[in-house]
Amino acid sequence: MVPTQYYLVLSAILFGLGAVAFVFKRNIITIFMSIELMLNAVNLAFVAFSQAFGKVEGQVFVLFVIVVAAAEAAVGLGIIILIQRNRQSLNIEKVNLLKL
Amino acid sequence: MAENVNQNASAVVEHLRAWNSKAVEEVIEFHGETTIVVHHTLLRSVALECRDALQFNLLSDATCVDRYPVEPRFELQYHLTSIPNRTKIRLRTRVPGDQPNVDSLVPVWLGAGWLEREIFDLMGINFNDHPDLRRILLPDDWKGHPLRKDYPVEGFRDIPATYLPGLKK
Amino acid sequence: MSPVLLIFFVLAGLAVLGALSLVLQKHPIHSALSLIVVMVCLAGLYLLMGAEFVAAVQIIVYGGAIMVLFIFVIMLLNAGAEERTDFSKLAKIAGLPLALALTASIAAAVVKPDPGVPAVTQVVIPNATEKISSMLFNEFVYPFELTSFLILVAILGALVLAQREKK
Amino acid sequence: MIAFLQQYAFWIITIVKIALLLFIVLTVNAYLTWFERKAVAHIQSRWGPHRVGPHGLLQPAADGLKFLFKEDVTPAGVDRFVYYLAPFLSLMLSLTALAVIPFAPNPLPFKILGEHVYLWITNPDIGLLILFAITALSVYGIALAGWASNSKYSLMGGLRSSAQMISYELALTMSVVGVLLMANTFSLQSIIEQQANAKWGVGFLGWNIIAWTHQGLFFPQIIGFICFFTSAIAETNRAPFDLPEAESELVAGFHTEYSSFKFAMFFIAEYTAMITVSCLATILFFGGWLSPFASTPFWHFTYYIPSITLIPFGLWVIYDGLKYETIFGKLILPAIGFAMFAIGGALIALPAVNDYIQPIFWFTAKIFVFLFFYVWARGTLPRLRYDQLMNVGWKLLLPVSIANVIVTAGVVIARSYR
Amino acid sequence: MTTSVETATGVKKTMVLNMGPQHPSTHGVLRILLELDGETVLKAVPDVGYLHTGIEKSCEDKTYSQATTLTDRMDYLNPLGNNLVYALAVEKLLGLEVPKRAQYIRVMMVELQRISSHLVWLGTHAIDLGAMSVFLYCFREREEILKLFELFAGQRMMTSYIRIGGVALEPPAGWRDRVGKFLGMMPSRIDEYEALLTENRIWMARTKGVGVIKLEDAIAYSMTGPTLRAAGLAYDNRKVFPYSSYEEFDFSVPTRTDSDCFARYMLRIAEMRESLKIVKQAMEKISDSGPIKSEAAGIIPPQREKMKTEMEALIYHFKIFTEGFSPAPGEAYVTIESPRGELGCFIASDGSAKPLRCHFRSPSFINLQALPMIVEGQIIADVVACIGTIDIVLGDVDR
Amino acid sequence: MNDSGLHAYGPLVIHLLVAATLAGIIASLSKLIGWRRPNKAKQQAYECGMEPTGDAREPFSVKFYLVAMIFILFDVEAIFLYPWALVFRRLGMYGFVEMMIYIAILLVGYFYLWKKGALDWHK
Repeated sequence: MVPTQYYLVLSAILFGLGAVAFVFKRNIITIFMSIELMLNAVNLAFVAFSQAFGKVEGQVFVLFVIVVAAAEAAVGLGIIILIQRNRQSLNIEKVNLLKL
Repeated sequence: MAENVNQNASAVVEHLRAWNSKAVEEVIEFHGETTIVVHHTLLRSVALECRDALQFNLLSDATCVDRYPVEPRFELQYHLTSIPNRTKIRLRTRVPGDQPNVDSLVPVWLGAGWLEREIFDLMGINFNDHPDLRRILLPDDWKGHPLRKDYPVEGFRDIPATYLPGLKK
Repeated sequence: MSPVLLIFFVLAGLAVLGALSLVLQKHPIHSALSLIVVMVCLAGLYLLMGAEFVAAVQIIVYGGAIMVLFIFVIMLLNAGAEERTDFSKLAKIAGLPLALALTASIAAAVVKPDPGVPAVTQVVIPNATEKISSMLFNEFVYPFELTSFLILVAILGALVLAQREKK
Repeated sequence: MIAFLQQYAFWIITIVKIALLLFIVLTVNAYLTWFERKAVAHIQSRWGPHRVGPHGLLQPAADGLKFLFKEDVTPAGVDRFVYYLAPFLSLMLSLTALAVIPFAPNPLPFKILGEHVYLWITNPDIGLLILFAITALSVYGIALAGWASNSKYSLMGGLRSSAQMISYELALTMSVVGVLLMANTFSLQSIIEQQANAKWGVGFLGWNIIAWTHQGLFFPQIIGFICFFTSAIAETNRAPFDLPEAESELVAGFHTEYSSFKFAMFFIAEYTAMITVSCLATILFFGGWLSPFASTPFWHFTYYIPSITLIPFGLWVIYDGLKYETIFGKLILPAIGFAMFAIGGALIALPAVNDYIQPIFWFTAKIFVFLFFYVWARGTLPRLRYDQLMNVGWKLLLPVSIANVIVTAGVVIARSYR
Repeated sequence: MTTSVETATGVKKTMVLNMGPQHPSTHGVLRILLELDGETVLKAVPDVGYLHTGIEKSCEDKTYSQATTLTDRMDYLNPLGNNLVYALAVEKLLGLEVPKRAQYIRVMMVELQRISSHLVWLGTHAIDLGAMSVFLYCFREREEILKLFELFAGQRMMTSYIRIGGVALEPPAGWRDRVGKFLGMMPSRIDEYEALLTENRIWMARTKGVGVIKLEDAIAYSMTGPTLRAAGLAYDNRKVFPYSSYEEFDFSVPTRTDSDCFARYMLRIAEMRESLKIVKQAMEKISDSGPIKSEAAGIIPPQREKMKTEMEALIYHFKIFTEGFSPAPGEAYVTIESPRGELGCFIASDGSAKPLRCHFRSPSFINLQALPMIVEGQIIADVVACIGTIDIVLGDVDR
Repeated sequence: MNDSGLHAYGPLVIHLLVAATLAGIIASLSKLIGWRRPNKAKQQAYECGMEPTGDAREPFSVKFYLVAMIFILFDVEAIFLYPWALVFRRLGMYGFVEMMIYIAILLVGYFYLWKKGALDWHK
């Protein structure tokens, strides 16, 4: 049996790496992907706790997180497409203005 | 049927003569075919008249004969068909070899587009107002116009070897 | 080391490698592939914990739908390799240390044995899938219905965004 | 040694089973190409392969060798890692999908190393979901192949087919919900077992396609099945939905730039997916390994159907082989024929074996019917246009399968209140 | 060629795609530059000439009878029709009358050729749209026609069977049985194709409303043949300007009004049935004996028997095959109805033994130039269907 | 994970590994055995015998994004349909009504998409 802490440490590492990617990556799509990575890390913690306490609420919550992530991806990538169309670039440095 | 064609053709000649006395330079009858020779500056207006007043709605063919060394050396031939009247005539115009320019008939029949490109490609006659006058059968960088009589049948020996993209250095 | 623990370490290692690769890869497609590796590894970990249903959903929705959309968008926009621009000063000065500090603090908090956490080992929930289902359609019925609204709104939003492009 | 074997018996047996399954599946794949070429050829009034071996039976081997010795061209400008990853992913995932298919209900009648040996690699409670998860991932093989090749035809083919696959995946998952509503389980084995409801001595009335259970008539899943199988054909990129490789427009679609065995890998993946999908259709709608006849004394003679098919066919093969022109054919074909004849005879002589073979026979027979459908469609139908294909998926199959879910749910509810 | 397709707007959203020359469904070596927005064709620029063999130039260096063999090679699905139009043009130039028996044989052969050409068209068009079986069925029947050609001419494809002044050979023994057998088999085979395609939902979806060419556009682009007739105009050279005794045959000119790919498909099917009728009538009209070449000393090679007995015959034979013959100066333009439309031959003579100019009006070439008009705005899969139903033969386009 | 879980998913993982090895062997086999004599023309990307014009990885139609986006959203619906089907009998009428409301809301979105032409591939 794997101790719950192991999962939590893994979750923390993944979250941290997601945060690092979020800060360091220049490409909006990759930045968006690092958000997904962080969400995944959180999901892992949810499931780990759910299994640790023997209750399935955590897993139900994970389902909702996944649904929200799906909706977020759909809209977010739509925005990214628009950004690319308007600025001809996906570099976050070049898209830091609020107006065109 | 063959006689019918001729009768209508003579009516065409009559009409064209009545429309513009200078339009018809010469009428040639040969084996039941009527050739109306027009001056190359009048070609487009005659063609328009043929299409609109005489119902020659189908441009069957357009080609060119090189009568080198006779001048004017080029003879453009337009074969017109009137589908409603079941008539065929041939419009001919002579184009000098030093300045082979003639008005394009694309504004009259859209179908003339590629036929005239072909003539341009193989005979080297320029068509004014042609929307897309490029070589069609030969490569863009081909030199000369092969259907001219002064172009040897075997071609020139130094064919540029540029048509194999993979081998191009 | 028990086989379960071994599997855990293999999967966890792969997941961390994938996440690292997400950070280090220059081309977005490679980053996306790394993320898919992470997700599949996480699904494996869910299986390892006994959360079968969540594992399947993780792969079907995250791996099979969301990441496909990412790959599509990368292909559509022809996003090339990342340009190496200078980091903004804020990121350089504050970003990395903050991110590392965050990771470290979470990890430290987790590793430190806390008497508040009653069970540190995993328990097996029998019939987990059915329990999740029942719970989803009984206790969580309102959130469940709300998700449909969320999706509806997302449909409208994405459509508006995509249609605007046409003009 | 023995002790070690017995301790890890489960795992050893599993590995052997996997090796056997993959071997069988790859062989079946090879002969599926042979069968397809033969069947399509006969539809088109020609012979098909007939040079390599008797009736072209060695053609698959020749093809394989040819693929192996072909020049392995890697175009310039490809993304090498992804370019190699794509066929690998395709093949790996399509082979993995077979792991959750149960092929027969009972373990082998004898124990090996003290373990019961079941005819499946694994049979998890959420088998169906696992299968869908694997299918969901297989879209990457094609999308990445198209992208990595750095060719416009490949990219278009890749994008087209990935869009096609995800569109039809939706209809595919939705059309199965009707079955799930009646079965209330994700386990493939349980889904089959719930269909064992013979009515008036006719077994197939209980199958989900008719859905005549002990509670009475449920909503027959005919519509669900049609949606499922249509989507399945599209999902496996087969005619008339073979747009990704529509050679008349996109030359070879996403695998235009692939040569030698990398190309063959896509091919094997496609054929394996065909087999998987046929298995799934059989399990979900046609009672899996269940015989279409009830197990009453009256229907006992149906136990001899395997023998009845094998013996005459074996005799015919012997006869056909003896008049074959080459020595090779004169030897091989009668040998195959004799083997069939012998198996047929053995099944009559050994009732225990015959009993055991029944579910496998029916399962295989049903799969074969679906595979024949695939081939038949390819020989008969023109190809849809891409927009028409998307319309069929989104505007026809999706709403119809949702309606099927609603109606089935309604019928199930109505039954439970009666 | 460096044909450039400019992008529609300044922002580059489109993709330029080479379709052809090495493409499975451009029916040879046609190249089309497509500018695509997704799957939609914004602009199409056909590029031909990859099969240009300079036949017209070569003709100018051959005697009149030598050039016959060159015409076979233009439209390789209609060599007999090319022979016929060339022979008719030279005969017109010479003022030569062809015996009726030869004329009927010509009609029969050309109509068989039309069926075989339509079969190739149907097969390739069907395989373009994914119906693989129809392709093989069509080629199975075409094989029978090619066998008939071999029977008549000793050659399957490049027959050069129709010569100036008549046909090359006496019909072989037993030809009536063979042709009769073919005629008996063919109608049911056409039914077979129709059973596979006409009512097929997918086939209809792929062809109905696709590639519409309006009548006025078709005439403006000089399109002829099935394309024009599918737009509703019964313009057929066999009826309008009859040649080779077509006026004696009883057949109808099928027309359709939808002018889409499906209409053109239905039209060609109907034309095959009409051609069968013509072949049948021709068979009845061809007498068992009679001249197959006109008698014209110095122009038509004399019969073998005469060469062995008459001095003049031998001299004429020698002269015809060394010097050729010299028609009077003048021009002749003849059009016939080839399977693809109006096939014309223009010959200018300057009184020498070789033509001054020999030009062929090839229907494929002229019909193809309307392709951009048809496909722009359609999607890429329809381009294939449109190329298919225009029925081009690149040998004919490029000559 | 308990022992039965290991027995359920262990073989799956082994199968995955074996399949991966097999695919890897096949891929490397062709690399080892197949001969290669590359030249410039051969390595060119296929474009019907012409030199490719422009880059193949060019921006593409946004329609593909729309399809993938709609797919995600309906995939989520399907994901909820599955657990629902699992416990449907126990939920009874309550579950039926619940899911009908859910489906109805999504169908609104579906018909909106249809009406707006998002499902028309070619307008």
